[in-house]
Amino acid sequence: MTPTQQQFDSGLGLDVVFPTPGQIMGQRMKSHKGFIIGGLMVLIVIMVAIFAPYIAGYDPYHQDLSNRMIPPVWSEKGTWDHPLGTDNMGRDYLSRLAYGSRISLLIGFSCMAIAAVIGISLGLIAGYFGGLADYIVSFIITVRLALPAVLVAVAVVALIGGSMQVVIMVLGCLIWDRFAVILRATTQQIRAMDYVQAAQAAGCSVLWLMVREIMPNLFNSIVIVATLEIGRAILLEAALSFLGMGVQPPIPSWGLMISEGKDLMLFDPYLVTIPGVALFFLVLGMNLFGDGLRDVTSPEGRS
Amino acid sequence: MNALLEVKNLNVDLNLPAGALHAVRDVSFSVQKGKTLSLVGESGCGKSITALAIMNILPPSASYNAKKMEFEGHDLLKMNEKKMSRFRGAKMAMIFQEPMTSLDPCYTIGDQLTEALTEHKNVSSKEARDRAVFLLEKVGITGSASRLRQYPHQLSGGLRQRIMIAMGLMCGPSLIIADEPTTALDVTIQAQILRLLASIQKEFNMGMILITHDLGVVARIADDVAVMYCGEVVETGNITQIFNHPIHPYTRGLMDCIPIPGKTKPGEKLGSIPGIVPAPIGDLWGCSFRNRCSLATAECAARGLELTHISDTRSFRCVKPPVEPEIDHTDTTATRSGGMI
Amino acid sequence: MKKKSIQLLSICLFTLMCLSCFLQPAFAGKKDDTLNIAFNKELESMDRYFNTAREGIVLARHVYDNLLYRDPVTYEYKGLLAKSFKWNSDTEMEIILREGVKFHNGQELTADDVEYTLNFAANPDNKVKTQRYSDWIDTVKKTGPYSVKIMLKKPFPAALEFLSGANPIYPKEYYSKVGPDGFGLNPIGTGPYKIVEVIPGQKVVLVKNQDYFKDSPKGQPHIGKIVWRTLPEVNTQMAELMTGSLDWIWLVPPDQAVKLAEIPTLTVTPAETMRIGYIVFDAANRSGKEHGMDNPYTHLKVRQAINHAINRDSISKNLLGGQSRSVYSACFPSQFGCEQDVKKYEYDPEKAKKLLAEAGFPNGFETILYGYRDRPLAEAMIGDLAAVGIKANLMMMQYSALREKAREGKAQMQFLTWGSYSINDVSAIVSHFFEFEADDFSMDPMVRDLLVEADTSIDTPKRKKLYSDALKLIADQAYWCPMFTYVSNNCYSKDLDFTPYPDAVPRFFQSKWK
Amino acid sequence: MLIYTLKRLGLAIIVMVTVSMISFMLLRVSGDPAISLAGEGASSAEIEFVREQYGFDRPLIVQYFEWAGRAVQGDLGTSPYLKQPVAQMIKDRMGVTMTLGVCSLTFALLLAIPLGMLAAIRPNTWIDRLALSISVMGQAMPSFWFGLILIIFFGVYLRWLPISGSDTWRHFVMPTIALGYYATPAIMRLVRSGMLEVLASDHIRTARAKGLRWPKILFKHTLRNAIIPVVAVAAVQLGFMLGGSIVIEAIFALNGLGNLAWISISRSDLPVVQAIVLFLSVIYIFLTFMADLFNAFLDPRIRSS
Repeated sequence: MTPTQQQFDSGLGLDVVFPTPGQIMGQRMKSHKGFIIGGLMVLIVIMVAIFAPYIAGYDPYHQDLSNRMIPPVWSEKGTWDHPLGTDNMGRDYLSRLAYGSRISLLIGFSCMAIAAVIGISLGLIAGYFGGLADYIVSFIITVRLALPAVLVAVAVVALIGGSMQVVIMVLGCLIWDRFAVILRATTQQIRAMDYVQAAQAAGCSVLWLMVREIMPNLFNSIVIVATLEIGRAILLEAALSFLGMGVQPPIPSWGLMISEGKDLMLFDPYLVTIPGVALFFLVLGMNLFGDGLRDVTSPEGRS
Repeated sequence: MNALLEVKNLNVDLNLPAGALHAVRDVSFSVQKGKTLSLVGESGCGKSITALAIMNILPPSASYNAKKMEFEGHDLLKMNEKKMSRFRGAKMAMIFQEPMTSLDPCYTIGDQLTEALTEHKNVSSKEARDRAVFLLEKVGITGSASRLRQYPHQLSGGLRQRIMIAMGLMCGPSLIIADEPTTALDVTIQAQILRLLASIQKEFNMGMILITHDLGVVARIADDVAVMYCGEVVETGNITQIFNHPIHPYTRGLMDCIPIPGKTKPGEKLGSIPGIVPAPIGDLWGCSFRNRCSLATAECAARGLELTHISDTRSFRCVKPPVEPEIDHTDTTATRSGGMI
Repeated sequence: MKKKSIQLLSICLFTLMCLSCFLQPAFAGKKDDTLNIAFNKELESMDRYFNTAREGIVLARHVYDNLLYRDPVTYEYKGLLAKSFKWNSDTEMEIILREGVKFHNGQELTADDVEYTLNFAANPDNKVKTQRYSDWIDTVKKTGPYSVKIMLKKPFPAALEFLSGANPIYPKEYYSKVGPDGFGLNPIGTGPYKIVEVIPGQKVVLVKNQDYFKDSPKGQPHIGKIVWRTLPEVNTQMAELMTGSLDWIWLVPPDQAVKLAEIPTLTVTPAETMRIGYIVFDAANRSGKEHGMDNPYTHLKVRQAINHAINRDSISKNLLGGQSRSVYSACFPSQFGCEQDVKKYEYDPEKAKKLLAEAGFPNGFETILYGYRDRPLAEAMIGDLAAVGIKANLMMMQYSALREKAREGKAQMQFLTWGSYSINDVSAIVSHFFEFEADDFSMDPMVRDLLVEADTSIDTPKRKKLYSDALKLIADQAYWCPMFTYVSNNCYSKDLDFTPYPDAVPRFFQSKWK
Repeated sequence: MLIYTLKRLGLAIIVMVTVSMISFMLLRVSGDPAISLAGEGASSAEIEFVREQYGFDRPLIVQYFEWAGRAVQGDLGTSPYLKQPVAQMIKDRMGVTMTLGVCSLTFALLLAIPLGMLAAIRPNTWIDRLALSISVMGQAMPSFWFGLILIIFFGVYLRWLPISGSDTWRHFVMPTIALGYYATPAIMRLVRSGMLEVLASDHIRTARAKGLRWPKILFKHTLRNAIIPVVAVAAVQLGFMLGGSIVIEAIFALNGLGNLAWISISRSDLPVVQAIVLFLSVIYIFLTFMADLFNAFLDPRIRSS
């Protein structure tokens, strides 16, 4: 009796369905702990930011000088109606922390966005056209890197005063260098690939080539640099606030909370450690997520 | 007749995102001293993985087991990493396919050549350099003393492959594994390298495993042949038996693909094997060639298909071989068949 | 392989060696008669005439001597370098110098030095930074080896104060040779302490002046050596104080001072300073319509409303602590002529809202409060203003940038402070801000006339009456919102016997080890 | 090599000129120096007097070329506050900042390279994540916060290390850790990805086939190839550190350029800030130039091209 076709074919591994690249990435994502932990941490902060009004029992700007400097609940003089205690103006620290997450995320993402726009365009132009354009862009990058970022930021903010928009603009224009450098290198690589030259040979316009052929491939490095730059932007804002040039009070940015608590740090460390830990948690999350993203989306999987 | 290297029922699994790939299944062969065994098969049939398994330098994601793996009386299975590393390079050497990337770009040729010797045999660097110069001349590189100070990127592909060969011979190994040594080179250099390999093997009376997918190369310098298909050895035998009396349908199919000067008339259509090689993932049984074999029957799908041995070097893995296995035990030192070279 | 292990071994040895040699930091203070003190601002030039910072004033008191000396407790003027001084007329003062007073380089003080130094200070071409302390001097003439005459341009009652608070005497020959820059690097004076080592921006070392003249009202220096360090970060200062490598610091925030007081080895004495904090309004409408709406501060009721809205007691008690007290008149209470019986605006948010409504701002208005220091205090004010409907956001800037903006008329409401340079005379504060100068934001002719007349009258009771009328007018018109006095928390080692004074000039030459 | 060096030198000079021009304009515009120079409570007449006396009323371009002219001969002007020639001030304080920068970079390298190697040997295991977290902590914590915590712990609590000042080498230990830790993640990540790539390359397989033992393969072949990109990043990081040491020098009262820059900015002491910015950019350009040369030395492929 002739074997049924199904019997005949089975046992040869022919029926094995190979996972699509999307599935592979999904599998890697599930297995890449760093990616998951990082993503979770960032998600937590975003949740805190969204639900800030519910988490915070009080209005973060309301001052009450009579009960100021109440330590957090875990120290002996702490009370439960101010779980994380109050700052030196008597404002509830938990509410400021919750609303502070909004500010920090806002600063992080908007600075990154500005930096991305500048960095990517320069990177693309330099990478794609090469020659003179490349020379000019590299010159701009070198000049930008040669200018000490903190000094320039402090000088400019001293000029216009430290409002939120000013800080975002200044930081945005100071941290685009990584975008430009990495994008330029990746564009050059992709520019030399055969399929781009093939598309060029097929008569596609330069813009088409850039948007359709090169940009999608850059997405991977853009996202990775973006996540790492967000962390860097938030930290730079904290440093600016520490030097008194950052966001102006009474806005509850984490960096400003640390710099306000700085003078009282020796005896009331909670004023600095709580926002410090929050900042650390967010930036660590960003970095783990960014690294995870690079490993997960990188072609050879690098596992 | 004790074989230089004897491998019995070697299995190697690579775990990939899609599942465990059984790259090598139930592979057995042996290499005689002074003889060349050629592992031949399409790319992806597991021949390179087998070589890496012998040297135990498989990638971390691979795991392997075997009933027997003996080399000059030492059981390779029981060797820990420390002992094994003393074997590698000293007793068995390996030459790789891609000469352009197989040398460390940051160090001079001299440094990379003498490195292994000083490591294994505690020889002074002066002696090591002399041996390197001697071997470079032996592999046909002119002005070898000055070559030692050069860097890999300053040399051509052919030169680098010769250096790889010299590197393999530094410690005077008794077994050389050449993993497709000429695939990346153009034809003219290919012939020189093969001739060089054969002469060196004869001169130092070493055993050699030549891994290739090019039957022309096999015919030229191999003594015994093991044909592999989809991770399994489907036929073994000496050169004349395989070329003149192929038994397994896959081997016969291979033979139809190559034009034999004198036999095939110009314009005659060459044979080809339909279908694709299956992916050996998951539970596998029966003959893995059955979906492409024109003579396939139900029994081919039966489990427990083993290698049938006619003699200790001649065997095939087929339920109903299309042709009677020749009985005459011709001399194992097969004569070269005519104008192949 | 052998080479690798040797390297590893040497690294471990090295780290072990480092850890083992951690010995206790050299214990300073009483043990080796060295007083380690720290300030957070870098010492500018050590030449008193080219220095406006508080640190410079303090150093000057230790290294140089002035002609006169004001007793910090009784506020009475005594002769320091001068043996005696008397007014020949409204515009001429005669001074007899003490004899046998030596400079640090051994040279004896004579009338030539006094004549040279004061003429140098009074001469505008020398671009002396403390011009305001010596522009009242016309010329100084030597009338004998140890006597000089000082001619005034016009009658100037605060002359004694300026001769005791500033204008130290330099050695004529040395100063004319090295000039201000050279002198600034290694100064020579007659003071109780000599400078022996200077590392710019880091530390200055002073040692006791062995042959300081005996009958000086400053008294003889006791502590042998003073190491004067610059530590910008207050936490670092407190940490060094706690570990004993510092013996004295000041300007410690109130909350921290309370905690430092709990440490057995330290004493903390909060001392009120002459600096007061106040809000000034653009009553003279120098800013005009720039901000899209007309300037609210031209309305008296708005200024009065803000005076009612600010909770002076809460800020003074909670945020400044110590002897800080609320202030209702535009001067420091102890200053001569500082009238306390002026219109008091007690803390009453409801009344503030009513006044705002009457002024035409029923639901308040949006504005900017400019400030250059004490961010927590500014935030407290913003909170109080918000409570009455005035949405003020804070713009903190550098002092120089803020003053420039204010002078261009762009700052309608500013939180400023003024220490009157520790001069115990109302002319050092009110006259500076209400005589149509660059910093005058009320431009009230009546106030100005009263003050100009008061500044130049020698008759003390009349002068007091004039100042009092001016201050009453300022309070009625609410040109300012005076709020509180500042406190300086001096924290120092228990072994040190140190007494702070309201003029915020620490006198280390009086302190000694217990 | 010579043309390459000359070309780089030309570029460097143009960059320096541009940087000095930008910072000159930026600083002049960011606050009227005359007012801050005249001191507190100066009358408007005094300020006018200072303005023309220091020549601040002339157009910016003229001021710039005058300054540049003098700067080329090494005269960077004198600081109106400290009455010292700026060049001298920088020379005095340069030592502290350079020492701090070099020590911090060494600390970062000593921490990052082993961590990177560890992470590369055991990718995606808990070791990899631990190494990554340790190094990322350096970037996640604000350096001033980390500095103050070091002070409290080592300075006040354990009293092992002196807290401030820059007299002995022990004064530099905490600042070095505080500043160096910030640069660790960038270097560590580069070493990790570099090592992973090289470990998967063919010549490492050849090395294993030659029977070399693991430590030799790791340090000699793998690290040597993976370290090349790290050199360039290290140079850039050192440049950032010199600029970013303001905060650290403020906390640890190190009398370096960062501290001087911060004080000068707060009182608009423009000649000093201008000189420091120029100095830092010169150092940065010099460092990147040295990094390229060192790279050429490290990677034979570049050396001979």
